[in-house]
Amino acid sequence: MSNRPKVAFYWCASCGGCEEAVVDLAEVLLDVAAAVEIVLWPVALDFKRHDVEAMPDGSIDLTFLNGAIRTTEQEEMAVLLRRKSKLLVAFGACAQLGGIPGLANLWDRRSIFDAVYADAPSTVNPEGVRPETEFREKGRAVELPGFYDDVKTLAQVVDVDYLVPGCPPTPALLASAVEALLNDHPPPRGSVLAPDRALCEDCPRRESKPETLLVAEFRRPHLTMIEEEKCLLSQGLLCLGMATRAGCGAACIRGNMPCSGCFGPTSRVKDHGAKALSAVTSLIDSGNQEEIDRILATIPDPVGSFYRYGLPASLLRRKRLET
Amino acid sequence: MSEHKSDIRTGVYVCHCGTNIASVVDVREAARHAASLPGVEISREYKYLCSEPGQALIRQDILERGLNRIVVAACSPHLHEETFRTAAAAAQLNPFHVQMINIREHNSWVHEDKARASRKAEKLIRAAVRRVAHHKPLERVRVPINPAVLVVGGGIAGIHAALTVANAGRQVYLVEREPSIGGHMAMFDKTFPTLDCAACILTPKMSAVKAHPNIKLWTHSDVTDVQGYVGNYRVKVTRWPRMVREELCSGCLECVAACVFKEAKVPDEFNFGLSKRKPIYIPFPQAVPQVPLIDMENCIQFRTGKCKKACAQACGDRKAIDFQQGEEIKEVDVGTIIVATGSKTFDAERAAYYGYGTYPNVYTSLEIERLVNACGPTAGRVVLRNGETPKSVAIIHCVGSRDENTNRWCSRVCCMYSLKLAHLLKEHTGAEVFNFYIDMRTPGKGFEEFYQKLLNEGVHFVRGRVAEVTEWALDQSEEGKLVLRVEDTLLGLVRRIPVDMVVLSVGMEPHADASEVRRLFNITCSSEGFFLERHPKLAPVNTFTDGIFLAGSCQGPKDIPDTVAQAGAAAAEALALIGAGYMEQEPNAAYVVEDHCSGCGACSALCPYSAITLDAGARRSSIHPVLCKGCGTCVAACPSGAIRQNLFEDEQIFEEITGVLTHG
Amino acid sequence: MQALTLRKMKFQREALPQWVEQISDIPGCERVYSCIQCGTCSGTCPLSIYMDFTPRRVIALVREGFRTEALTCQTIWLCASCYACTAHCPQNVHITEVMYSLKREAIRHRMYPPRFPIPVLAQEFYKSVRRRGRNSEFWLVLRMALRSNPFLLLKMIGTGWRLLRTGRLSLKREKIERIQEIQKEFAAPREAIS
Amino acid sequence: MAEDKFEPRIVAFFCNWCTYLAADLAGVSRLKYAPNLCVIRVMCSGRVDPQFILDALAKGADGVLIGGCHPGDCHYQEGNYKALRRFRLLQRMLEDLGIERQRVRLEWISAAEGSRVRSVVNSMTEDLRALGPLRWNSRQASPAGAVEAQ
Amino acid sequence: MKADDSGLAARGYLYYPGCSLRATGVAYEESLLTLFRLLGLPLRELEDWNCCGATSYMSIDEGAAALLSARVLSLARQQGAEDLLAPCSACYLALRKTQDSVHRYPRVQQEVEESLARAGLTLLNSTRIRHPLEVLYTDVGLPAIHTKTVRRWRGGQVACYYGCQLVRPYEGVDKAQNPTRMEELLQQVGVPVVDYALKTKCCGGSLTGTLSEVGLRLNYILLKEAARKGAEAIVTVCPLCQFNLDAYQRDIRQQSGERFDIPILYFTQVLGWALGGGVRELGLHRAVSGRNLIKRWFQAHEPVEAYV
Repeated sequence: MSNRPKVAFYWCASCGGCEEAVVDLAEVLLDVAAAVEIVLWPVALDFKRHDVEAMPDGSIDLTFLNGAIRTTEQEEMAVLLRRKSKLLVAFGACAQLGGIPGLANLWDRRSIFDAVYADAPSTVNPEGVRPETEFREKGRAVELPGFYDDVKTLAQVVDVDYLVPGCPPTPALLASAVEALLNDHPPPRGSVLAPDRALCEDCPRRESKPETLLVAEFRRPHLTMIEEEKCLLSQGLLCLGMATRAGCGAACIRGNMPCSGCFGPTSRVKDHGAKALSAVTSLIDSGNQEEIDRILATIPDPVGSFYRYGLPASLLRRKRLET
Repeated sequence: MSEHKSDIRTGVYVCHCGTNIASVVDVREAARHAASLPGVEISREYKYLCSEPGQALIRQDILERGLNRIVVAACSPHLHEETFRTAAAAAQLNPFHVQMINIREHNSWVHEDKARASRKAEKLIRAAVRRVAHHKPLERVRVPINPAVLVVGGGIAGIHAALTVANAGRQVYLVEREPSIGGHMAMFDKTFPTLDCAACILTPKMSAVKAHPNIKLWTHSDVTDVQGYVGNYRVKVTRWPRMVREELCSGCLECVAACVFKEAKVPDEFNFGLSKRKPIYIPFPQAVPQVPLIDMENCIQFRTGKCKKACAQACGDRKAIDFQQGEEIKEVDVGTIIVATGSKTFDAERAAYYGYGTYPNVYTSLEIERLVNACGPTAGRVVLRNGETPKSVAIIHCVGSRDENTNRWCSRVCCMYSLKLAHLLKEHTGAEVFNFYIDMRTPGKGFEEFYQKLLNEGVHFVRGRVAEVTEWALDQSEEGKLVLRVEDTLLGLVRRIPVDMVVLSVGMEPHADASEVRRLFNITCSSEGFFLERHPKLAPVNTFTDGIFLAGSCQGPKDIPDTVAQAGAAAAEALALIGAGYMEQEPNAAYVVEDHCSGCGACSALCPYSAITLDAGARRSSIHPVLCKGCGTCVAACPSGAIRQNLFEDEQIFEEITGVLTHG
Repeated sequence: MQALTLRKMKFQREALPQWVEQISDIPGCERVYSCIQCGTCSGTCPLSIYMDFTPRRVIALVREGFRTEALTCQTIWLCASCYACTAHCPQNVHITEVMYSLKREAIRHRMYPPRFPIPVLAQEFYKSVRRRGRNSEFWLVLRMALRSNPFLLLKMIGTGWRLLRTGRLSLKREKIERIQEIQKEFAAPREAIS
Repeated sequence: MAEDKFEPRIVAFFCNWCTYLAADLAGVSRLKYAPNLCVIRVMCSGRVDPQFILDALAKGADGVLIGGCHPGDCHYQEGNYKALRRFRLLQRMLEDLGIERQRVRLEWISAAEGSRVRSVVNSMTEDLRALGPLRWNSRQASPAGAVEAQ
Repeated sequence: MKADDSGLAARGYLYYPGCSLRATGVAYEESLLTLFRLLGLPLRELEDWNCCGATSYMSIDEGAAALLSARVLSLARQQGAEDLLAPCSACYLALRKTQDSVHRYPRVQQEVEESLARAGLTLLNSTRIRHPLEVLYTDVGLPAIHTKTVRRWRGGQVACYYGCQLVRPYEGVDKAQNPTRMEELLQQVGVPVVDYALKTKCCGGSLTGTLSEVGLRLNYILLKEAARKGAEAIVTVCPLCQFNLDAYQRDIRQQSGERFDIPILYFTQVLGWALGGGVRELGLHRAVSGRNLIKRWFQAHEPVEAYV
């Protein structure tokens, strides 16, 4: 057997974009592939759960797990891989913060099932079939994973050694992560493998930002002629760059779109959305309540705007469950 | 960064405050609970922690048990935080490793359920213990104190404060809204209880102000802007034009004599219209400065532009009269400010049932002060509007005081000045004088004796609040008189008493613009609208804004002795700061952790003191430690958690939240 | 002229503090405790000069819990509820309301002089309205007089005649149509009256 | 500590210059009010970071009360306005997360309004009693929400 | 607001006479209806109204008094009134007081609502309780009164007397201290008024009947002071005041030994006359005292143009 470090990739509740990021390593991928031995990668190669179970504990040097935890099966795999791996990396926004799937925390299992298996206009389900965790026919039993009320981050179910932010993480970030983690002096455990400053730091438009920035109205990208080169916030666009960790190279801004916060907060911030909200509202140019409310009304969906990627990782984690 | 958990050695001290706390909160249990908390080395309860032995106890524990954190559960930090910080410092512990929590004002005094109050105390202690672990050693910032002092208001309070400071060799700027200093006291004839002549004791002080090399006197002026902070205030004073140039005027008053108005026609403000003045005038003979002014409503020159300007001619080549004079803005830097803006008297027309404004012979006490005044409108002759001498006078106390429908408070001076007026009126007219009082309040040196004197002068004292004053006559004896209907509560009988003259002893109330003035100086008002002192007993002339002090009746109704005493105290406070040369500021400023800042600038717009500067090049913000007043608004706003605040670090507050919410 | 030997002294055992609390609990009577005994009420009251205790003293009796004096004095019956005292009171004591509550209690416990016309009038008024929904002045006065002091009628004849002549004395007994509504309203158990 | 009847837990952030003093005044005047709130002192209502509010709710507070100076009276000129701006949006967001308006209140209470402290605390306590417990920490976002069972 | 303002006319007022205006105070009702007719303001009578509860009622059972007023308020709302016109001071006060305590004391509100419910009624506490004086002053307005005047005043000086319960404790109609609206209205039609210090002193209400010595004395004082001020008549706003001052002048003479024969008018009579009402339709013939003077003052004479 080779003594190349054993690396695993696994996905839970995710869109596959993070897998794309791996593939996007392109020729770099070949070097990586050469440098490491990939022992698990369901997207690309066929592995079964028992293959993993067969591995001795701690035999995987490095596991990149992307996607959030939403089913029992995903939680079991997370636990299993944790046991098998020396280092477990939460890879991408979903694993780190809950990601887009995390917005499901605005509902609960029942309402989601109602929507999917009954209410959705596209649903044809005369028998009103619902997913069941156990299904027996002719004495044979099939088990399906259980479905949680909550979407959780990886760190909410197992200990995580490192986190790589991004939706998806940039190939560059992945490459540097692999390199950083496999060399002799890895960064302190628990660190997020990206700069610990806000995106404004790297923003190509920062010079255009006015000395004191005040906003009298928030505008939505698809309804706005967005000026190139000009600070997006100063154009009234809800850009979360000032509250969001740098490391993406300001990709969205270069694409003339405001930052929506997929890299999550800096290490000092407990709740990305709350801080973003606090900062954004500080820019409102009014002292009178009606005026303030008028301006705030131009932010259509606070939760969706400030917690787009991080609801499960936020202090409240979800919408209140009816008790 | 706070030390590693294991190095935290906290001492918790629970105060009984006699029975103030102990009678409601189970202090023993609280201390026992504290002992069980992580990092707590020792916890004690003690009768009076603020007492010397109490502090000694803490100092001793620090030294002997190597405590490095102190939690004191007692009264409001506004009261004793300083005490315990000093105690800690005396034992070589950084004073800011002390956290105080309030289980008296916020707990034992406001809760009745002892069990729950005790549990609440434990929660608060838990919170403080967790918090204090994250405290860091801090240094106080020293702010230099500009030795110049601004005194606002030229009544007896302002005059005395100004002179005291000036005599200590410090520069004073004295600003008075009216054309002359002197305030209400200048209107009085005599002062109680000694009956010495007000003018004789006030006038010398007024001229002293004018003459004093260290006092810059600006009358007919308003403070229109105040910027800065303790030790370094920048003040704008607007000097309204009096149309007579102060620096050129010799005070000869030829202009007044020469005015084309041969006899005075304009109601005289200083005498409440009891006499008339000319359009160019000085408010009263002893006015300081002795400089006339022109009132533009009535001056022909200003109304028609066609006056032969006799005044200007009379002034001759001094050319003091200047019809073009405009307002003038003075800007001065001072270190401390004494607010002595005084109060006004209650508007008697609000008490319609006493007929002031309806019946000509109903007067306010201030009008009577002028009538009995030797240099008043009648040269001291007390006469009714029709020129006759009153044979009977009624003095009604508590008009606009102790009344839910107008002002609820006791104005403190009315009883005594009513006695004084009773004496003077009797002396001047020999009239039969009735005093109508609810309670006779004579708490002061020589006051009760004065009351005795009046009793023996045969003045009537009827205990009862007059219900109404009317001209309604039941029979001949009442025809043409003002008739009072009142219950003599001591006789338990209702009486009708006809008199020639009624005097309303009006109370004191805040100036109409008190709330604007308060905002100007960033100080607080009590619910009545008087300015609020920092502490009613321990800091009676301080405000919640450092370097701004209160004197006189702007802080509450006061007589002359108390006013002067308070003015002296305010001056002393100002001089104390100046003497020290600097003031130590609470080290609660916000600061930017450079490496964490991305220069997003979210903070810049927030700072009311423009203490935040964004270095665009370096892409970092920074905060000026002295300009920052420590409100923490920018801290709450900083989206990347790069701004922190001493004494109110995020961790510290999160720990408090956890503390008050964890069960047990 | 009272006997020279009449002994006047209030013993604290006669005071009923809990009664004061009951009174102060009645809507409008909250502020009895705030009275500063200034006498404005008595001074402004047009009837105080006929009262045995001035209104101020009645409030004092109430504050001190001397129930018997407060309920048996004539003052409460002389009060014509003109609200002058209430409007003038510097402490916002609603004296008129206090008087009302004392009258009510006095009537409930029959603590007024027998055949004393004022409470009688009140009761007759009350009855007729309960029965008919309106009151008819003529019949009201008639019954009042009969029940208290028939001689009153003699006094009234003159006036009565003049009113009759000017068509101001209606002998009609007014009644509303849906009297049952009022009776239903009063269905709930209330403290019994007369 | 188990309570027979539900007693809401209120975390309060009072500004040092107005509301904290008002609470001191309430004490000095011996006004009695519900012992349901614990006050955390901040220099200005502007210091109240929305994170504090969320953290308190997440850790089991049934309500959060923020006390500041009246508009125009802020010791720091307009910190209370900044607080207001944050608060208005936060309140909307909390409603979207199923947290009723009455649970998070911003009140202007000047140093002279001791009695207002009493009335606000009492009324808020009543409101929360009516609303019932929030108990975010125990019920919400439980480590593993139960599995669908038919 | 002008009287002929269609909106006002259209809205109209629901009118609650109260017991007195159907007996001793009938002249008040007559003159009121006439005056409003002349102003073009329809008055609709509250159907099946009941007694307001009034003064002597409250001294038995305040709760019950409240219930009576509550029924009136409830009917008023049912019958679609925003404004309920209560000319009698006692009624006015009783209704205001009920409204006030329902709104101020939850327990009162509860009792009232429950009791009404038993009678199948609901309390809608939003009805505005109005007095003619206030309506004329604020809704109609002085100018309107002035322009609608068709008769010059031939009479002498009068004293305006408000009595007690209309201005106290609620200040809705006029200020409690020295009210002046009646004077202002009368001056619009050229009636000279004297300054009358006792304008809000109490007439003793029902005391004239129960403790006549006292009641008469109070009214004696009122008459005497008015006369002393040179008033030849007293103008009132309340049926009870009018009754006491008018009906007892002979008894007062017996008691005081001073003779009075002073007309006691309703302000609605004086205004109604100025606007062209007739003697009988204003109930002027119902006066007990000062009948001769009334005859002299109120005789038809040359119309309008002469005036203004």
